[in-house]
Amino acid sequence: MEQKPILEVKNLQISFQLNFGTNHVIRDISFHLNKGETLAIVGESGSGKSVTTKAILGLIDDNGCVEVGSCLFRYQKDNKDVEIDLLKCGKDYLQKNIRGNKIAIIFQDPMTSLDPTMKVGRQIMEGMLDHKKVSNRKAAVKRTLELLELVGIDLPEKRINQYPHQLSGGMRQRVVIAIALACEPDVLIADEPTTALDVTIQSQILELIKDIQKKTGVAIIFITHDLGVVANVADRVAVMYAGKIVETGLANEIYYSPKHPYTWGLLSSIPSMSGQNEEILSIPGTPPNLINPPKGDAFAYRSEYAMDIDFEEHPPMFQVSDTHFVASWLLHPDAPKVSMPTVLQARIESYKKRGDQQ
Amino acid sequence: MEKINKEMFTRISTQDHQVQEMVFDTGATFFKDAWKRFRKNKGGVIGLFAIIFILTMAIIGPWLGTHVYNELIAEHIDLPARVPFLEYFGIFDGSVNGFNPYIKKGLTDVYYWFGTDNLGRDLWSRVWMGTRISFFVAFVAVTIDVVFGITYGLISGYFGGKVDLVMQRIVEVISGIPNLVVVILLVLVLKPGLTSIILALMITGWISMSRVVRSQTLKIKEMEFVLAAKSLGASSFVIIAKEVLPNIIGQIIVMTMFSIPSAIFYESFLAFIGLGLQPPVASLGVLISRGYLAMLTYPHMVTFPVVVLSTLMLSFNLVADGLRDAFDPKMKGF
Amino acid sequence: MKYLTKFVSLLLVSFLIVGCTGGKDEGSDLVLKVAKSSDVISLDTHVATDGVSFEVIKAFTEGLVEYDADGKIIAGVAKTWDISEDGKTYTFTLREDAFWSNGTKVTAGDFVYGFQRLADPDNAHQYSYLVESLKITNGADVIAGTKPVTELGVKAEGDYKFVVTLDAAVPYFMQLMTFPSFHPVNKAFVEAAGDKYATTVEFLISNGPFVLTEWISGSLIKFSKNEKYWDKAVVKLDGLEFQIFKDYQSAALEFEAGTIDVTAITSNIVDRYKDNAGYTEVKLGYVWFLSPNQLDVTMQNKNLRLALAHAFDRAQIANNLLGDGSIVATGIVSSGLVTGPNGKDFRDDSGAFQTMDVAKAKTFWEAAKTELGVTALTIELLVGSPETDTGLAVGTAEFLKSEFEKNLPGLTVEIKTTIKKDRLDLMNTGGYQLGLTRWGPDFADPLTYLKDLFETGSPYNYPRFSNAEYDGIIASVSPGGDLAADLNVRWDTLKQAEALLLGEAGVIPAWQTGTAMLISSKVTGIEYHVVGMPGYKRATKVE
Amino acid sequence: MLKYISKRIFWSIITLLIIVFILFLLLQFMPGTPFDDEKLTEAQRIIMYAKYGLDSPFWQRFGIYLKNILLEGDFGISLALQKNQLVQDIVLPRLGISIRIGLQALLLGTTMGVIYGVISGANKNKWIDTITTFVAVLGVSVPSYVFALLLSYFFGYKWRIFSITYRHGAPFWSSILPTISLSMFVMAQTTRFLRTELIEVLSSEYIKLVEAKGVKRIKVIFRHGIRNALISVVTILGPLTVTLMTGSLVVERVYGVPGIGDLLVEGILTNDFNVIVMIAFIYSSLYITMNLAVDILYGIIDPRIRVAKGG
Repeated sequence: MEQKPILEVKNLQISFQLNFGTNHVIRDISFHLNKGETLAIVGESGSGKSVTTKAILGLIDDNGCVEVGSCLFRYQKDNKDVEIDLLKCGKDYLQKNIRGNKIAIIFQDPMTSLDPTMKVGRQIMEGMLDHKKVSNRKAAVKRTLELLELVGIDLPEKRINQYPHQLSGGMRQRVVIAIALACEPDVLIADEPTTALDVTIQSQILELIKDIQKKTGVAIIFITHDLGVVANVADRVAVMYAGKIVETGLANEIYYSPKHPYTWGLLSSIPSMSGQNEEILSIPGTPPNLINPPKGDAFAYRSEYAMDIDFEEHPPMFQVSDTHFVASWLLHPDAPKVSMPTVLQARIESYKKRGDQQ
Repeated sequence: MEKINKEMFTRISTQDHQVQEMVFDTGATFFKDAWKRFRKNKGGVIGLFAIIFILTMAIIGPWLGTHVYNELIAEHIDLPARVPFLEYFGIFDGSVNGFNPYIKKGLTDVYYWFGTDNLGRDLWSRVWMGTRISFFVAFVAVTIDVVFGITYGLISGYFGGKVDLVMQRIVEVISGIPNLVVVILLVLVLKPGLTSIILALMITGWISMSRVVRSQTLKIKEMEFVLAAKSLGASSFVIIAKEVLPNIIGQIIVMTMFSIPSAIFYESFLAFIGLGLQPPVASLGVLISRGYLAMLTYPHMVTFPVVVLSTLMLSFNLVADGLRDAFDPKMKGF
Repeated sequence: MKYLTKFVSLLLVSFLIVGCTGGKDEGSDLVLKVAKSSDVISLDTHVATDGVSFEVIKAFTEGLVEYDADGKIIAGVAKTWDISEDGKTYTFTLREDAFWSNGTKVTAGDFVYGFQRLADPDNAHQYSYLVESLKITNGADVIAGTKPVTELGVKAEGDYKFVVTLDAAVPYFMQLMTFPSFHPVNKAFVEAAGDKYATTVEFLISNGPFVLTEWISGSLIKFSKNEKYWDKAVVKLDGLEFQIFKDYQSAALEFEAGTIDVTAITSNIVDRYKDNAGYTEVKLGYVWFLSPNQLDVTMQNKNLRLALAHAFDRAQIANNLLGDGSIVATGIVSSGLVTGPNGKDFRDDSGAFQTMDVAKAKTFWEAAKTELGVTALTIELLVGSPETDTGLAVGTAEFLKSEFEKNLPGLTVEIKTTIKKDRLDLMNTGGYQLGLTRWGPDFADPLTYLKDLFETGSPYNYPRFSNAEYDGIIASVSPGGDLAADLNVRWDTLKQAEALLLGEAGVIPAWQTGTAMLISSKVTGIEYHVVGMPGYKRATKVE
Repeated sequence: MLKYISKRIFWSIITLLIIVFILFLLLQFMPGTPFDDEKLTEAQRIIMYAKYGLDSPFWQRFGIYLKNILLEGDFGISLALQKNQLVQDIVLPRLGISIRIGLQALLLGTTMGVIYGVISGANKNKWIDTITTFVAVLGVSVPSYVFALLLSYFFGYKWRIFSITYRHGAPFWSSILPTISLSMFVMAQTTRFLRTELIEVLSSEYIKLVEAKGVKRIKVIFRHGIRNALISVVTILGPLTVTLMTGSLVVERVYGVPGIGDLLVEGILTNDFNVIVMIAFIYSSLYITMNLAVDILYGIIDPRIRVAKGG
């Protein structure tokens, strides 16, 4: 695994210019994505996870601005290895070479992410034709039918000529996935692809994504607010809070030995899968306003484990293992020893058991 | 980092720090926010200033000039604009079509800033008085039709069902007749004059307001806070007054700002076809329609009222646009 | 603004590219093009009442007699005419070469039918009252409906002899025979056309110098020379065109561009054209006057009326406000209307009344206030707002208000504007105080004003002026009256009547209209008259 | 769909009848009569009233009128403007002129409006947007007759490029200025509307997704943005027609266009009842038909509605 990561985000800072001031949405984050793996970025809404991925594709709104940071992307162009900084290469370059072509994205709400006035077939073909992935229209149609089949849509010949509103939510999301796969990208960003769907459809889509990864080997960044969703999908997980990554590690590390109180909170708030009457804990309070980011650890304001230092200084990344990093003063040697809530502990135990059974 | 010491790692209660949370209050700050956004809109601000300027001139303008309002001086008829000082630059020097009637008539030290009309009346004071009247007509008409439109829209939208159906049929019928036709006929039936014009404008003006209010009400009445109030047993009146109305006030203000220029336009059009106010009372529309008849010969008679009228309407629209953007949450930055 | 101009140009350019071919008027030879400010209301000689309609009718029909350029009566369809000794019987001998445009002959029967149709009460023709003023035998009874139209004192003796019998000698009879209402009407054609008669060009025949070929409502009235007209040798024009321009300024610009040969212009733009070679002022017979309604208690006060009569400067109105050739009305009978046995114009001979005299006005005003028992008074001045042919009625009213209020302290004048129809309605029914209105003479005799407007009981007596002495005088000089026969005595008595009327301030004349015209120097021979319509028959144009 | 349309048509007819009734009622109270003329006597006026059936009671008159309109398409005769002529004979030829100029203005206005709207919306908050927005505000706020005055002053009088008034002999050439004057508002309104719509569309998720596909900005705007924004522009065609009608009243008067707007004003000023009712009737039916047409059209061009109703 000495291969360089396909995508490497370093010290990214993004802010949005609002009428009232500057909203510091992303405050110095770094992460990487290896070839063929699935990285889940998890956090509450407003934590900055969507903005990060949009920034990678240069899709942030006009009032947004990348202040510092780089995003190295390595890909093959004309059989040569290319390494570029996506944040500096300009929109034209992104449009021509990257978007859709190398990095594709799936949005959260399939209801709004398809052009309502265009037949789905055309929407799928659009990218291939524009990027000259297929030689002609006929080939495009053929490929589209294949894609539709790949994403599990029945009667592709019929669907290709239908409008989005004629399809169900799940089908639409499958179409969106088909669009994303149209140009055989290296990286697929799935921005909460299942949030807007029914629970049953959710798992189908998750299965589909997993399946596709198996078939195509595409690297996936999976963004979600729900740790439960990615449990079976993610190789690695990064937990974001208030524009920062607070904990990152392999999926097992995050699920079975989380270290950050926020991760605890997130794990506790996963609705029970066993259907038993387990206690579901929610995290009190709301994420902070980032126009005037709080001093120190932003989560401290909501944490029952807060310490004085949390309000003074932002914690550095403490390394737990080779792959597991946590930004919390609780891991400081001087900090009092606290452990995760017992409810969560019980839960994790049950997960482990189930995991073993599987 | 050097400041870190052990004591800092004591656990504390979160309550102590709650105060540091940014508190965003809605309600009172809604208008403040809107105002802040509005201030960023250059067009709106310019428009607002223009309105304030014209309004001020409408109030004090007639007395700023050197001539008496509405005084007919037969020797001074058809004089073009002449302003001291500016005349040395070749503008506003009182000449028209290549000759200077001031000199021709021996009126060497007479100055009419906007010139005079064909009865020898000072146009400066008439234009500003006319502006005042146009303003007055528009404000009164709009105020009344806004009140009526809001009431109608609220009732129709809030109560819905059969009430709404009947009320909307009525609106449909009324809006099926071109406004201008109704206004002209009403003014005639009621005999031309200030009151009739206001009344006619009122009768036709409320429709669009009622529509906007209705659709907003329909939206808002399904919202949770209204449903909550309902389940708590609040009376319809209280709900409308306390819950619905405050939430559509932005839209109402915007609509009002759009209604004013249209009222001014209708009034001026009536004047243009000769069905205006009773002379010698003159609105901008009256001045334009009279000046138009001499446009070829003495363009100044039509120019000044047209410029004021157009500026006024433009400004109201700019302000209305600005307000709409300021109130419209869709346009909010993020 | 600068951007706007640019933007508009841009629009234009794009529009031009879209494809347009500028259509220009096809140049037909010797067509006189006249601008008119309003459209024809009716082509039916009897239904028509307005100037433009009459002007058009006059161009395509011809009566028994016509005016020449100097206003002398000359032969029309009638070759010759005889007046009986007592002046009560007129016998017209018609020419045999007069034809309708459909080829039928113009006969005495057409005149009989025309007269009868005019008088028929069922039609309620506005000008039927002329039959009465002409004293045509049984005229009054026919109009009142008590006798059938066949009893009217007109008859045809054969095809070419038309006889009119009157109850009394009428000095202005021949003049009225030029009036379009007395033009012949072809019975067979009218009856065949039914309701459609004279509504479109197809349902119309002519016997005048021109034939109407096209009438496009609101824009154009086209004539061509009538090849069947008996006097076609005199007609030099190949055609005539009335183009309708609602706005005088546009018409004037078209004149400047040379696409229009004749147009009237309003006082607003007279200044611009005063030095134009084509500028002419034409005196018209219309007299504008203030009508004090004597049904109104306040206006019954003679001193008040006199105060008003003397309190305003008529010269300012005529010369400064209007400046289009209008003149001060020194009396109610218009200037240039009629010349008396002494060779003098009635206006000049009768003298000037109600001249402006502020001191006198103030005296009357004081007296009026005392009599009315008031110190201040508000009167309402009724004026038609968009009076199409006189855009300045409102301006004049404003001037009057200012003059009255300035010269008669304590008097407030409230101007009430309304549409013309409503103004006339109010004046007809007496629902007004002081009204600004006008009267155009129908025939060249002072009676057209003095009798029709101010005799007790006259339907046109808007002021409700009623004075037994005045009525006596008018009766005596009217056709059939004691003094009607002796022209000199009649003349003096008419002057006396006017003096009485104006001395009472039964009416307050203001000005007599003139029209400023722009007539191309290429055009000659259009005949304008104080009474009656312009004649285009002898007009010509050089290319 | 068919049921919906027939229901709409039914209501439209009812609405029209009510409108005719309201107009009739209003005219009842008009001051003066069509027959007031300087030289018409009171007695003659009464005869005229009887002759034209104006002396009968209101309901009877209204009944007869309605019957004539509905059964015979007869709108009566003109009482004052062009005496004794069938009103439809006067109105219909003029209607042609009005409709032609109206359509020209609609075409020019919407075309220019779409162009400006796209330029403006696609370049949100750039200088070109500021300029087009300003022009659009100017267009909606400056009264059409002021435009008419300006255009006729500069193009007709100062520079003598176009005919200052409508001329029968050159119907297109002389209708350019009226068309432009009328189209200003349409242009401005379309620009404003399209701009807002386009901005909204361009900031929508699906446009983001199209961009994420790596489609060129210009293609994004044309292939997806305009397409979606234009659909809703159809909805303002109804209100725009009304504006055109109102505008035609004004503009026809300034340019002396012998259209129905001008005729209506003349009719009102001369109490020509039948002319007024017929023109108002035409206006109302045009408006109602236009609204209906827009609704149907909207259903046709927007696949969301099309299928929803069809299936």
